[in-house]
Amino acid sequence: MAEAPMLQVENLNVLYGDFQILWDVSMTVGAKEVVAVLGPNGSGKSTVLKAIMGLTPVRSGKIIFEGEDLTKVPTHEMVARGISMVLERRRLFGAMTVRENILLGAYHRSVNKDIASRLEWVESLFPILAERRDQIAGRMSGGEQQMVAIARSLMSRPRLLLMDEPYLGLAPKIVSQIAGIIQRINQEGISVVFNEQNVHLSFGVSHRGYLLESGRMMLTGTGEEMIHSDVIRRVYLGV
Amino acid sequence: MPNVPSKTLLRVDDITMAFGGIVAVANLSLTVETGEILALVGPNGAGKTTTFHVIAGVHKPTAGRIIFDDQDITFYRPDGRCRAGVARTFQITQPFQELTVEENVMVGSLAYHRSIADARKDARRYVGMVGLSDRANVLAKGLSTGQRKRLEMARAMATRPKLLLLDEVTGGVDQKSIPGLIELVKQLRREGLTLVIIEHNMRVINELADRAIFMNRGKKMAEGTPEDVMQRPEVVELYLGEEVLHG
Amino acid sequence: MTISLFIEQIINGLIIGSMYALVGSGIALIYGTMRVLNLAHGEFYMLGGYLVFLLVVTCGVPAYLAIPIALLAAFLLGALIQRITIHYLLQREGWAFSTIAVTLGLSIFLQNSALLLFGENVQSVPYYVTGIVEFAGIRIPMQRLLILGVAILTIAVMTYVLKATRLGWAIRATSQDRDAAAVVGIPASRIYLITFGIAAALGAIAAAMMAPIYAITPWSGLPILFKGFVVVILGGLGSFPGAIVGGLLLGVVEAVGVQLTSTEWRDVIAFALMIAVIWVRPWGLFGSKS
Amino acid sequence: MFQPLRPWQWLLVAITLAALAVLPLLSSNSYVLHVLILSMIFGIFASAWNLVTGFAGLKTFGHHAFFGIGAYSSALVALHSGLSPWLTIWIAALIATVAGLFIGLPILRIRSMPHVAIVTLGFAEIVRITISNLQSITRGELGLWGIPPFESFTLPVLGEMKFSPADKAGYYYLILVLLVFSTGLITLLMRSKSGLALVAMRDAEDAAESLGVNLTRHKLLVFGVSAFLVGLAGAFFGHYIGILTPSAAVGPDLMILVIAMALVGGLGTLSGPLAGALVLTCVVELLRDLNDLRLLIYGAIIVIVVMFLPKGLATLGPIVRRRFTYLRAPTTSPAKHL
Amino acid sequence: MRSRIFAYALGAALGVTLATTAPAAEIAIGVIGPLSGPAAQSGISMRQAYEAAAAQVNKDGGIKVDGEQKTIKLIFEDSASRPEVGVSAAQKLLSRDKVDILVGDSIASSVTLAIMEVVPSFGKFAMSGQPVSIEIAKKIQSDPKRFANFWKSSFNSDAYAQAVFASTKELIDAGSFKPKSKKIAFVVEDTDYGKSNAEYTIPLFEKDGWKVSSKEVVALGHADFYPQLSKMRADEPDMIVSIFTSVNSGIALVKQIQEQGLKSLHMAVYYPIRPEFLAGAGSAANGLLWTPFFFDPVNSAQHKAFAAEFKNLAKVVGNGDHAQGYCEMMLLLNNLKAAGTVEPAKLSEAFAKSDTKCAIGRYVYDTELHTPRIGADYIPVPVAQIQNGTSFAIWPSTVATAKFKPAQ
Repeated sequence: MAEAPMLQVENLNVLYGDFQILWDVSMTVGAKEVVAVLGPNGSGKSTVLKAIMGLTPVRSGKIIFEGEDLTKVPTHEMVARGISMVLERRRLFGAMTVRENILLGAYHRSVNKDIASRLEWVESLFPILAERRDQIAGRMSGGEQQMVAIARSLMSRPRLLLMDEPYLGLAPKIVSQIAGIIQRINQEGISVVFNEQNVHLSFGVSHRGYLLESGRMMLTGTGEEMIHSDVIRRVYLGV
Repeated sequence: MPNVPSKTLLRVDDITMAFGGIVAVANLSLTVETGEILALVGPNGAGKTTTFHVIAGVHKPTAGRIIFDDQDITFYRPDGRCRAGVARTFQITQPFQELTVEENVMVGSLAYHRSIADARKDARRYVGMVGLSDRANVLAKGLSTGQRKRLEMARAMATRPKLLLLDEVTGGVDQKSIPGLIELVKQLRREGLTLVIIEHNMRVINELADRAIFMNRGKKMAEGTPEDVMQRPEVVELYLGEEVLHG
Repeated sequence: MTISLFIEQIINGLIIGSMYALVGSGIALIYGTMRVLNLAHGEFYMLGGYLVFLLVVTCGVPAYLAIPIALLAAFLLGALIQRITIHYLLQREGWAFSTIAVTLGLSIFLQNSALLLFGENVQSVPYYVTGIVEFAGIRIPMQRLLILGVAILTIAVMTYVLKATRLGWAIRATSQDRDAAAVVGIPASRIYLITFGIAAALGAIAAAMMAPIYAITPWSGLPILFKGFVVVILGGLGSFPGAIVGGLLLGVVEAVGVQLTSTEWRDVIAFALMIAVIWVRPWGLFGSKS
Repeated sequence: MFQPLRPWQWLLVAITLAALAVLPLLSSNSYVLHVLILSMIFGIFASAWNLVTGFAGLKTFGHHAFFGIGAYSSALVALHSGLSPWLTIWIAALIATVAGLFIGLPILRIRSMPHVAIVTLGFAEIVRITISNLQSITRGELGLWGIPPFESFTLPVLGEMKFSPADKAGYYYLILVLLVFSTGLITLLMRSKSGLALVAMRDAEDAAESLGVNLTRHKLLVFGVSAFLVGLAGAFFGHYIGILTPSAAVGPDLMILVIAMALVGGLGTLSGPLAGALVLTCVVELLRDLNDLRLLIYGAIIVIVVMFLPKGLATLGPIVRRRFTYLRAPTTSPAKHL
Repeated sequence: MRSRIFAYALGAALGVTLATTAPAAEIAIGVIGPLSGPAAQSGISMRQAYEAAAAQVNKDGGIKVDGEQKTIKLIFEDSASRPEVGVSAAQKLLSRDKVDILVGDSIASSVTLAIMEVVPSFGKFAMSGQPVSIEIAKKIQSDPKRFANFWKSSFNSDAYAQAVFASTKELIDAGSFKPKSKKIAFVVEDTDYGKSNAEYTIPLFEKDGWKVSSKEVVALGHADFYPQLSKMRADEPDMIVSIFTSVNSGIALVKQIQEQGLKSLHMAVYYPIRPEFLAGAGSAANGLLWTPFFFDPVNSAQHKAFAAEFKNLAKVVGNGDHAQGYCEMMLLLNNLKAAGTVEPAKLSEAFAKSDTKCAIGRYVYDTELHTPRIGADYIPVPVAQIQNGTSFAIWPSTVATAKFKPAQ
């Protein structure tokens, strides 16, 4: 590789109390790349994303983004560094309106300017949200909520977007819609890391993937390389 | 279990579990035969944990019945189910932090024994069985995750259950400890126990389970031996996708 | 009993209830954002009262200047207390009990600090405005109308802040989902600090307005704290609008209760109502179950 | 706690008891006895509160209601029925138990700690105001006086047990017996299967229930026992002080005092609340001349203990013990037990 | 470590007890009163007054007791108006400080009743200060032997009731107050003082055909009377009786009565005695009747003289509490002089025979109740009316300095 990748995760170990979730996990994400984190449930996919974002304390290891060590940076400073995240199961501010939720995405001082143009950009990606702006977010359907969550995370114009289980609990039609959105976001020059259990779904939009099993990195490669690997069958199906 | 005549120990009869408007489990039926190990498998949000909780008595099902050992236990609270013979462990272990390992197990033993001295003697046996004898007098908060898993099994075993529900035996445990835990579960089965397990590690399931039920979106999708279930096209597709199947 | 006197009682109940609402909404804000039950909340009220007394009576500062100064001081005190105690406890296991215990200790400490500083004399502040409004047999002094006016203004300002300002959004977002708030760049610990300060200031507003008609003593925080608790239980613990409605309701129930029985049973009525509500609807009369 | 006592522990208990028993023979100074009697009353109260809060994990703030109910019941029954206080204190304790079960029931339904705290506080306020308002029976804030004292009697070795303010030996021994009774009852309960179940319930409620622990029954049991003991302490208090007022016997100050004692001594330990009661009662009496500063220091103690000694004085115990263990038996590594 | 802390605490508690006993040339008088808590203001006034009286006697060379000239030493302990605190204080004074005489409580009746449980068994003489509760006298009466050496220095609470009732009756008889429906309302404080005074006043009026339209008990220091007053506007009572120890409540009540436009005759008990009352209530207080008007340094020459003397002794401006406290301590010291000993029985004898004049009246005892007599010839309990911002005695006629003026 000619230059250092955008995001480097090195030997991450994460524990909840005594319960070790991640064991020496390393990965990289390049500029304008879409990377999928794969693995059966309980393999620690979400924890990888949460650890990058600082939502889960890291016992050891390093997280380097654009040359800066972010391991100790608190979560609420991450948007200022250019990283944003869509949490698992949307996690909207359910009692607030769609517009309020989206605008909160530009809360941080470092991104709290040109709000109108940011909003315009985000609403151009999700026209339906402009129509629903005054609706209470908690009362929307799952797919719409996911769009609000993504819209919220884009308001800070991140260079890297982390998406925790973006397809979880959504109807198949909505899943393909969200996949389309991930591609759109990538076309805007934003790197995306997302996790998903289903291998096929993951490689629908990603350039590269990482496979986790029980908190350990088992495999990495392009979709083509990984799909034909025996490792993946063994991890998922036990054969 | 060749020399035990097959008998249905647990019958879950058409249960539905709804939380508010969200249906987590829909019209699920399953049976567990005496002496077998049944695994519940499936992706995130499939309803495995909810099913598990309904059997353990944490949730009362919105509809349906649960027959255990010929009793209707649908409306028993967890302590009542314990007395009926259902024991469980927890995904995120729940040790009694300020009690020693031995005392933790005694809480289980007291479901069976009246006197504290008997319970202590009994507990010591189970502590030994799960291989924690050298830590018997350590406070539970001082245990590693693998040890806590063992502790929970000892505690559950001490209630003399007929059915043991194991939630993620190997979750969060370091690689070295997994074979030991698998061996322990096998040993429990040898003692004549019936088990229902939730487990994410497929290799563990293949090694342990006689039968697996694959769930997705609150419904049963496939049932059979683990190898069989995991070969089913609909399961493979769910995990790996269509192309893999044909390509 | 004539209709007009009954209406007058209801209005009186609403006026006192509006003050309960301010105290209760402070408790609700603190609980809503950081899940801490603040037993020292009555002391914010008490200290607010003394601040106003010191400024208005001792230093002769006009009330319209004194009250904002008192608010600011209460805000800073609240924030300071949060920073040196609650802030650390929230990072510990078992914080739910230790925060209750520490606020209990703080309450006694502040009460007795006030006793040392101000003595046990019962103090009060002269009316800010005089005169009486009379219509259809209903007599209400201007001072009480002023209280109602200030309460309405405060509630309006708070509603505006919560609904339409950056800070308010941050408070609401943090109380709904701390992680999601952190992800969009809201620093929870600073929001906690500010919320505590705002809650203290709300208590101080109530104290400033009540100072002319209620006594200020080192112990005047305790009864108002109990009232605040009843209010938040009625409205649903942690809900700001719930606390407003709960406060007004409590004021009216008390007024009617005094009318029907006698003053000595007023607090029993309030507490019995609270226990009944907990029994039937633990999430409050106006809160939602989840 | 569930291990059998070691010989040195038995010895310590025996020495403490012997020292307490001999004390009145050494010093007939009634003021010292008075302070110790108060310590023991609060010791019973604090350890009974600790039973509910520290051991069973139900954080209640309204136990002063049971103290007041016990105090007033015993005083009123003795006054009006002519029954001996030797009997009425037990009747009162039973009345307090009934009240405890009454308020214990709604608490079972609530898992939220703040709700429990508020409900119990509110219940105690209702009790206080009611006692204060039922003037024709309780004489309200004026105080219920004329409460019969315990009848004196003669013991073979110790001589006549008098129950008078100047000769407090009788009161002293009686409360000592009650303290031993209460501590014994709590110890027995905690060392029984129920005790194990209670601690289990506190540490992990779901797990305890899954192991066959009936939560409802155990919560009611501790609430009942605790209310019984607090009621008993209250009943003794009434006959000892000779006058009851609602603010003194049911006031929130009383609860604050007891919470401080339990916190200082260490929640969830058997000896902590007793130690806390002794230390704080003595401190209060020593600080008598400081008047207003007294409660200020109390508040500060609570804050400091919660912030820096989350387990009370008991926090200091292991530190000392570890050092000794280390000095005496360097072969066993103390780190192993962490 | 833990046991070391115990050892220290216990040791300290024990150690102090061995330290102090009064030197032979002093008579130690222990005084218990509220120096903290809600009644501290009055308690501190009492302390100043007691000290002034003791200083006066010591200046004159003390008292000859058992043939030896001794000075008076006062040891004060706080009761915080709480019985159990008072009991501890009494324990300490009697067994640690070994006082010769106990005075207490200086203010609270409930504390006095509690102290009475302690003192007799120590065999010391004791006297209560301002507490007026008739319960104290009843208690003495209930066991004359046990309380032979316990004396009240204040009259009984029914004295206020008598004054309120008798003065009202006199106003009616004179035709200057014409009740329409004979309805009377009470607003009283939730203290022993407020409740017991109401308890004694109500039957007197009821026996005379009055009806109590409402009795509202409010918390100490309560200051929002709107719900109560609205209720009274509906009932239209002819007369309102208010009883508070908290001046703040009193000020608030008279102001709010004016705001609400209530026309009932208003009789206040106790609180107008505090000098802050008139300053706080201003013109709203005009026309108010109140009792007990013991101390009138404006219109009474005798009281004017006392005020000057007291100012000199205590360096504070004297008020009604001071006058009472000074007289009580003087009464005790005079009787001590007369008895010539601290022996309780002798002192009690002196009390039974006492006939001392002081600023607030003449102390002569009801020897059965151990209580000073009241009335025009003994201690008058005058009723005053506030006219143009000044209190004038209007009842009984022997001390009256003005006539009742009906409200305009």
